[in-house]
Amino acid sequence: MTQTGFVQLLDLAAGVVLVTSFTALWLRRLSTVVRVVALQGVAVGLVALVIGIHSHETELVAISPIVVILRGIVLPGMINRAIRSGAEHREVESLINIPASLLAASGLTLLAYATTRAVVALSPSPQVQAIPIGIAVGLIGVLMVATRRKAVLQIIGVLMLDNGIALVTFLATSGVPLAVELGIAFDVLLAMFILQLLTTRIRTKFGGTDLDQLRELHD
Amino acid sequence: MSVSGIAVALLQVALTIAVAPVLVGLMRKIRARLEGRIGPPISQPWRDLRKLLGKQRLVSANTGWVFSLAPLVLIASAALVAAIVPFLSTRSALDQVGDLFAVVYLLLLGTVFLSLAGLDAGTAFGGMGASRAMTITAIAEPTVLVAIFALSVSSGSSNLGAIVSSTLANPSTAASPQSLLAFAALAVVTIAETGRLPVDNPSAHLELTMIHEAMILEYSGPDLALLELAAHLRLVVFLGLLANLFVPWGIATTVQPLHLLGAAAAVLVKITVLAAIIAVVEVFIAKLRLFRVPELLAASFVLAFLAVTVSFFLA
Amino acid sequence: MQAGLVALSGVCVALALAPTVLAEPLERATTVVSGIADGAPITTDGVYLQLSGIQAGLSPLLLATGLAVMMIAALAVVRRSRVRRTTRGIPAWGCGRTVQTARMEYTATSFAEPLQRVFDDVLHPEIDVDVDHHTESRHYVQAIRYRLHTRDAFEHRLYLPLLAVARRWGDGARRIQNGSIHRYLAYSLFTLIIVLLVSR
Amino acid sequence: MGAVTALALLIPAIVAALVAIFGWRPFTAWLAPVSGLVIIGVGVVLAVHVLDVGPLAAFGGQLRVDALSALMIILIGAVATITTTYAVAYLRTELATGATTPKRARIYGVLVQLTIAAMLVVVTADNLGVVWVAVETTTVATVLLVGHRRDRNSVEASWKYLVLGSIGIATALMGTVLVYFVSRHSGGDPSNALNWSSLVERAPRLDPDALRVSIGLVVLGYGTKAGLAPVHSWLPDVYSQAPAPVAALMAGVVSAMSMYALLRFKVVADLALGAGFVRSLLVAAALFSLVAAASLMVTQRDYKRLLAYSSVEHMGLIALAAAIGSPLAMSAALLHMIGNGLAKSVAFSATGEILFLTGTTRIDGVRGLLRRQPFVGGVFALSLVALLGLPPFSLLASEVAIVRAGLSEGLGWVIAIAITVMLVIFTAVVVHALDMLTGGEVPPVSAPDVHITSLTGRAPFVVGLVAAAAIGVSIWPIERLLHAAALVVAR
Repeated sequence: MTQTGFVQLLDLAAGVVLVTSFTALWLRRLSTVVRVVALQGVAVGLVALVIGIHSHETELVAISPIVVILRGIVLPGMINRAIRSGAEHREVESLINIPASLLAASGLTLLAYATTRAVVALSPSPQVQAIPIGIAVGLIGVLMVATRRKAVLQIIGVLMLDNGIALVTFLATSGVPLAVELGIAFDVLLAMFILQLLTTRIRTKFGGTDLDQLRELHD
Repeated sequence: MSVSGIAVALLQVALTIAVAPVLVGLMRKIRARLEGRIGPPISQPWRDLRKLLGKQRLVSANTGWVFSLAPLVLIASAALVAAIVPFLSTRSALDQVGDLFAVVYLLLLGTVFLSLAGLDAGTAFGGMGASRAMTITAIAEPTVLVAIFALSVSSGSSNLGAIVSSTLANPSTAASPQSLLAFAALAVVTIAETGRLPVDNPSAHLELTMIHEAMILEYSGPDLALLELAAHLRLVVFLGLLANLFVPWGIATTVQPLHLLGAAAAVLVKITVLAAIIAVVEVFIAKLRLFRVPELLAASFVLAFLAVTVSFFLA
Repeated sequence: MQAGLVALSGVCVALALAPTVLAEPLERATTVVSGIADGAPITTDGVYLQLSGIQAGLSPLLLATGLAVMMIAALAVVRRSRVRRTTRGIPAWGCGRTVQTARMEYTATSFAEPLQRVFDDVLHPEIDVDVDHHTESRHYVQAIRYRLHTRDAFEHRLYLPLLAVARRWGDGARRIQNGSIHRYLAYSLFTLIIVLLVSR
Repeated sequence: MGAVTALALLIPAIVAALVAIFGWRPFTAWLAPVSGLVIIGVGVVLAVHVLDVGPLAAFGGQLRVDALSALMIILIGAVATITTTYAVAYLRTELATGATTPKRARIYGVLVQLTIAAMLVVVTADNLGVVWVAVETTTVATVLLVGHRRDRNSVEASWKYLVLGSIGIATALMGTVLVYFVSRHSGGDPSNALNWSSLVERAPRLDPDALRVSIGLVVLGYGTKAGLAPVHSWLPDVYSQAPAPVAALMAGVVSAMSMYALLRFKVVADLALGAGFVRSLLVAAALFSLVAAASLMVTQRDYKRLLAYSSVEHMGLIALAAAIGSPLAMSAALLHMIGNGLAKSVAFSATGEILFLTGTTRIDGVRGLLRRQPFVGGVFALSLVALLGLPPFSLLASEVAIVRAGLSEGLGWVIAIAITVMLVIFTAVVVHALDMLTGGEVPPVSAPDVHITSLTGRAPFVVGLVAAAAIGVSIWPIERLLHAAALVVAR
C-alpha cells in the first residue's frame, strides 16, 4: 500500500461519506435516503480498513468488517423495517425546504473546518486532515434530526451523527481501545433498535410518525 | 437620688399642684376682665375642686376598669412630669430618671388614657371626643418629637437639666433660629394638647365643638376633680417647659434653699406671663373648624422640621 | 382568647422596664457584623440606663414606680375624702335620649373617620353612604349605612402589579416548553453551534 | 479491595439476572433494596480504604476508585435503596390496580438493576471512553423505563428523551474522542491516553487550542444529560411521565452521573486551559438553568413538572458551584448533589403516592393533601422544605457555602442574580405547594383509595428525609470523605 495510494483511497472514502450526507439531505424519497446512508456506513468501514492496512493495525482491520456490516446492512435494515411497517407515503417532509437545508449543511461544514483547525494543526497527517469531514457529517446529522418532520428521518439523522463520530474516531486515533469501540457500537445498535421500536409505538398510538402530533407534553 | 433631691422634687410637685388651679383662675379672670365681666375670683377653681371632692361618685352602667383607672393615671403622669421638669433647679434629683422623651411620652400616656376613658363609657359623646382628640394627637405628636430633637441636637443631650444649663451657659443659642422655631412649634402643640381656644374651647359644653370636655362628660365627684386638676397641671407643666427650656434665666443651678426660692419666684413670673398672653389671645380669636386644625398643626410640624435642619446646618 | 394579647403586652412591659436584658445579646450579635459595632450602645447599673452616644440618662424602672406611687397617693386622697358610697349602674348621658343602644356607640370606622378624612389624599378611601328614607316622607331617615374601605397602598400599587408581571412572564415563558420536539432540537443545534464558535 | 469493587459492580448485575429468571416476585422484589444496602456498604468500605491508603486501582487498572468515586457509590447506593424500596410498594399497587402486567414488572426490575450497575461503572471506570459507554447505557435503560406505562404521553416522552439524549451524548462522545486524540499527541504512553489518571498527569502538556474545542463539546454533551438549560427540554417531559420510582432514581442520581463526568473533565481542562474557559461555560449554563427553571415554575400547572424544574434549578446550582471551583465550592457542590439526590428521590416517590391518591398530576386537582393523607402530605411537604433549602436539611448548608465561595472568588454578580432568581423559585414553589397541601374543597377521588400503610412502604420516605436532615445538622459522618473528594476535583 503505497503512501499516495493510501492518501487517494482515504480521501475517496472520506469524500464519499461527506457527499452521501449531502445527498441524504437532498433526496426526496425515503427509501433512497436509507440506501445512501447505508453507503455512507460502508464508506466509514472502508476508511477504517484503509487506515488499518496502512498503519498495520490488525485490530483496526478486524473491526472494519464489523463496522461495514453494522452500519451498512444491519442498521439500515432496521430503518427499512420501520418504514415498511408504516403504510403512509414515503415522502421526505421537512421544516425548511431542500435548498435551505443544503445551504445550512454547507454552513455547518464550514463551521466544522473552522473549529477543528487547531485539532488538525496538532499533527497534520492525511488522516487527521480529514477529521473536519467527520465532524461536518455529525453536524449535518444533527441538522437532519432538527429539520425533518418524520420519526424515521430523525433516526436516519441520528445514524448519520454516529457515522460522523465513528469516522472521526478512526481518522483521529485509528480507533479507540477495543472495549470502548465495541461498547460504542453496542450502544448505537441498542439506541437504533429502541428508536425503531418507538417508531412503531408512535405509529400505533398517534396513527402516524409525523412528529408534530407529539405536542401533548407542554407547560 | 439623694434625700434632698427627693425633697426638692416633692416640693416642686406640691408647688405646681398649688399653683395650677390658681393660674387657670387667673386666666379666666383676665378673659372676664377683657370681656367686660368681673368674672369669678382667682381661687374659684380650688373651690370647684373642693366641692367636687365632696360629691358622690356616680359610675354609669357599662363602664370598665379603664373608666376608674383613667383619672389616677392622668393625675399621676401630670404630677410625675411636674417632678421631672426643671422648674426650680437644673440639677434636680430626677434629672437622670427622665429625659425630654420620657416627659413627652408620659403626657402622651395621659392623653391616651383620657381618650380610652371617653370611649369606655360607650356614649356617642365620649366616642366623638376621643376620636377628635386622637386625630389631633396623631398630628401633634411628630411635631413634639422633631422639636425636641432640634433642642437636644444643639445642646448635645436630651436631658432637660442639660438643655437648660447649656442654654444658660451660652445665651446666644436662646435667640438662635432653631430654638425660636422650636419654641413656636412647641407653643402651637401646647395649645393643641391642653385644649386651649383655637383648637378646642375649654369652657364650652356645646357638643359639636368640644373635644376635652366630651371625654370627661361621664365623670362626677372626686374623679372629675382629679381630671380637672390634671388638666390644669398639664397646662402649667407645658407652660413651665416652654418657659424654662427657652427662657431659663432665674433658674437655680444649685440646690440651696435660697436659690430655690429665687428660682420659684422667677418661674412663677414667667408662667404667669405666658398664661396671660394665652388668655389675651383667646379673647380675640375664634375656634378653628375641626378640619382646619390639622393645617395649623402641619404648619407647626414644618416649623419644627426647619428647626432641626437649621440646627444641623448651623451647629 | 386574650391570653395571647396579655402575654405579648406583658413582654412589652417587661422589655420597657428592663431593656438592658436584650442589650447584651443584641450587642454580641452586632459585633459579628463588622463595621456596625461601636462598643456597648446601652450601659446600665441596674436602674439607670446610659446611652453611649449622647449624654442622656433614663430610668424606666424609677419612672414606673414614680407613676405607681403617684397613682396610689391620688387614690388615697380621693378615697379619704369620699363622703357617700359610689352608686353604679346609672344610665350614661345621652343628651336627653335615654335609650342608649349599642348601635349608638363609636365603631372603629367612625373612630378613625376624622383621621382618615385628614389623610384622605394619601389613603384614597372608598366611601359609600346609603340612606334609607322612610316610605312616607323623604325627610325622615330610617337607616344609614356608612361603609369605608381603604385599599392597602403597597398591595395595590406594588404587590399586585408585581404578581401580574410574574404571571405574564410565566405565561410568556410557556412558549419555551411548548412541546414541539423541533423547537427543543433547535435549542440543541444553536447551543452546539454557539459552543463551537465560543471554543474555537 | 479489587474484589470489593468488583462485588459492587456484580451485585446489581446478579440481581438483574435473578429478576430476569424468576420475574417480579416478593422475594426477588426485595433483592433490589438489599443490593442497594450492599452498595452503600461497599461504598463505605472503599471510602475508609481510600481515605487511609489513597486511590486504588482494580480489575487490571480499568477501574479506579478515589474519594470522589467512593462518595458517588454511597450516593448511588442510598438513592437506589430508597427508590427500589418504594418501587416494591409502587409496583404492588400497580399490579393490584392492573396498571401493569407481571411481564412489564419483570422488565422494570431488570432495567433498574442494569441502570444501577451502569452508574457504578460510570463512577469507578478510569477510562473516560468506558465512562461514556456506561452513561449511554443508563440512557438506553432509562428510556425503556420511561416507556413503562405504554400510554401516549410516555411514548412521546421516551421519543424526545432518546432523540435529544442521543444528540447530547453523541456530542459528548465527539468531545471524548477529540480529548483522546489530543492526549495521544502529547507524548506519553498511548495505551492509557484516555485514562483519567494519566490525563491529569499529562494535562499541562496538552495542546490548549485543540483541547478547548473538545472540552466545549464534552461540557455541552454531559450538560444535556445533566439537564442544564438551554438543552434541558427533555427533562420535564421525562420526569413527569416516568413511573415515580424511576423519576426518583433519575432525578436523584442519574443526572448526577453526567455532572460527575463533567467534573472529571473539568479537572483536566482546568489544568490544561486554566479555570476561565470551563468556568464561563458553566456560569452561563447555571444562570440559564436558574432563569429557565424560575420562569417555568411561576405559573406551573403540573406538580411533577414543578419538581422536574426544581431539578433543573439544583443542577444549575451544582454547575455554579463547579464553575466557582474552589475547594469550598466543590465540597458544597458534592454536598448539594447528595442533599438533592436524597430530597428529590423522596419528593418524586411522594408524587407517585399523590398520583395514586388523586389520579391527576395537575396542581389544582390536588387539595387538602395534609388532611386527607397526612403521611404522604407530610413527607411531600418536608421534601419540598428540603428542596427549598430550609433548615435543618443539608441543602441549606451547601447553598450557603456556594454563596460564600462565590463571593470570595469574586463572582459576586453571578451570586446576586442566582439569589434573586432563587427567591422567585422559593415563592413559586411555596405558593403551589400550599395550594396542594392545604386548600378547601377536596375534588372527588377518581383513583382507588390505595395508599401505603405498611411500615416497609413508609420506611424509604422517612429514611431519606432523616438522612438529608442528619447531613444537614452535622456533616461529621462524611466530612473527611467530602473534603477529600472536593480536593480531587477542586482547582
